[in-house]
Amino acid sequence: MTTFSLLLTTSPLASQSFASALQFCNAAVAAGYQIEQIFLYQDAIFAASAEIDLPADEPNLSQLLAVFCQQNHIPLLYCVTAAEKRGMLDPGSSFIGAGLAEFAMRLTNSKLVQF
Amino acid sequence: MTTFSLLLTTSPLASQSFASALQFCNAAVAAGYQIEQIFLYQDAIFAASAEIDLPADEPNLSQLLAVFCQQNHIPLLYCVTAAEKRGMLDPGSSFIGAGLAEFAMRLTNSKLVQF
Amino acid sequence: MKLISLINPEITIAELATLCDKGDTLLLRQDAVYLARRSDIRWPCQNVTVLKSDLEVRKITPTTGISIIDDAQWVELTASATQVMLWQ
Amino acid sequence: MKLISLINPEITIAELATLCDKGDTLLLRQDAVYLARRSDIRWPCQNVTVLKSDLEVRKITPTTGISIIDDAQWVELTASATQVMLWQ
Amino acid sequence: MQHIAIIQRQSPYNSSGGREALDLTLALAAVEHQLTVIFSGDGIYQLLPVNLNNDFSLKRYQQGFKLFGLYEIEQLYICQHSMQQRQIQLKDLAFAAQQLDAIALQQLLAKQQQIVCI
Amino acid sequence: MQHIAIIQRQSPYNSSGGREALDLTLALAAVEHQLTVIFSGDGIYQLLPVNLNNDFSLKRYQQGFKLFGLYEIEQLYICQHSMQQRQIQLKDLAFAAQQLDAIALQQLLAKQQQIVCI
Repeated sequence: MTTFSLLLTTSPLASQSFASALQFCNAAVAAGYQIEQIFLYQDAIFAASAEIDLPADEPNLSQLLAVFCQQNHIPLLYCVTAAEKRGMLDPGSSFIGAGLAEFAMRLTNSKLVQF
Repeated sequence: MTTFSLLLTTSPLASQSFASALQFCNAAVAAGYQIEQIFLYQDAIFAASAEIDLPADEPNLSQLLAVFCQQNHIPLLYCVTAAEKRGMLDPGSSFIGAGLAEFAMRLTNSKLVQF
Repeated sequence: MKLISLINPEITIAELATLCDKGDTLLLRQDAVYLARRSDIRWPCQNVTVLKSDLEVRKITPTTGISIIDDAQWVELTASATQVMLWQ
Repeated sequence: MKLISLINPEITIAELATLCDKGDTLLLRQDAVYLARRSDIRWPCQNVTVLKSDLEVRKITPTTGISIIDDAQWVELTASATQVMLWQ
Repeated sequence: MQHIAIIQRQSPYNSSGGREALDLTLALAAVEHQLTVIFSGDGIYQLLPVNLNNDFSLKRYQQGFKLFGLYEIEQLYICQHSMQQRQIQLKDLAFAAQQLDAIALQQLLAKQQQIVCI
Repeated sequence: MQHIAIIQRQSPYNSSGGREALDLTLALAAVEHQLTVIFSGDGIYQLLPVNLNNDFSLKRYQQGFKLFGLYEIEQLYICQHSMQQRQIQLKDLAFAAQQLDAIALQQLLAKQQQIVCI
């Protein structure tokens, strides 16, 4: 059965991409598929800090995604190189810093879906 | 003589906008113009945190802009509402958090240039 | 069969056409579902589908020839496609 | 005279044309200077200018009819325009 | 007090542009600037209906357009060319604004002191 | 090991896309994936010359294209349609790649296992 890798590249506030990725993951897990990784690249890395400090009335897609990944044991990774270029320090959230090499290796046995 | 207000909306890494704004400011100040404010809105607010922690080999436009504003006594403001929506806490940099109302009031006697 | 997702209503069909086969499937999602209203677009693929939830939140009725799929079908299409591509 | 800056080479001239007068000035800056190479674009304004520093870093020679301005002239144009607008 | 035009060019959920341009519009109107809002290009999709009853995890910020009256923002326009190109008619819109052709839009912009394009 | 195509669609300095797509390409090649890079749309502007001698405060990352050989990335292509539309000829490019028409591009993509579009 297919295993998916997800790649996100836009910031959680910018667009519907985080919501769509979560929607896809829910349906994929419900249908019995495995998810190898969710990898945040480019501006998507800002989700790692957005998880922590959003106002209460703001939809917190970063947090929803983090909770989903925790419950389903899915590695939720953000690219440390992309984060460095943006001056984002490890915010100590449930997102895990990883290199592009880790993304590349995890890709090997999975099918990439870009959001 | 005209006084300018500058509005930036994209993140410093995303595009050439910070570099262009700085280039415009340099030429404007050299020609004797006043700059009322530089206001960072939408993803441009990420400059406030990027100023501090970029790798040494990365062009630091946020810092260059901050130094320029300090030397020329130009208010360098970032929108606190836009920052909150993105989960960015005050990074304690030389960028000053301000509301959209402050931008709106400072606009009154100046000419807006968007970057 | 490539599965190509469109998420933006900006029309770049001419460029997209260079990259897609007649037999590929286009999936309109997110704000690209606004394109499902239009009858004047000459899609470069035979199969054009649109995601149900994205249609519903925007209260759109797709034009004839565009089929509607739900989340489960989206996952199946993705799993069965030979390549998956996001057009952005 | 409105001063309208283009910073992106994406062609949205038809939409831009609805917002700009013949007498306005278009300024090509940043990656929009790539458009200065092209002779096939029908600009919606009579005055089309391009920023010298952005041309030089991209090693571009503009087509005839497009004038080159430096930073000081950019500031003067901005100060003298009745409206300043960024097309993005 | 200045005459300021905000040009809304982004579709509603492909960027934060639409929502943050609205915030900006209201904030500028609140300090007595005279606002004009122009929906152009994919920005006109912001005026189409949004379903309030189903599951959707982004803010349906278009509800905020109802605040225009409260802020005395009455100059609301749509680019006719953009409407035609997208096969959208006035009756399709959930939030009404006046359609203008290119000449009327140019005249409108000529009356402004500031223009913001998002 | 997989066959992966990266489609470069952004102009060089209007977004971080070009630069970060390059980083991604090299990282994927470093762990033995077979990379194909396709420049399409405004992405072909990345292949035009950059002046290394004047003042410019962004990274001229296009120098990194020279690393393709080192990483054994030899499948470098340009969309012919995009070139023609932008009046760009092969002799204008600072970095060479092979022009392909629509049919050849489609055949190329059909051979891939993964496609990333930035």
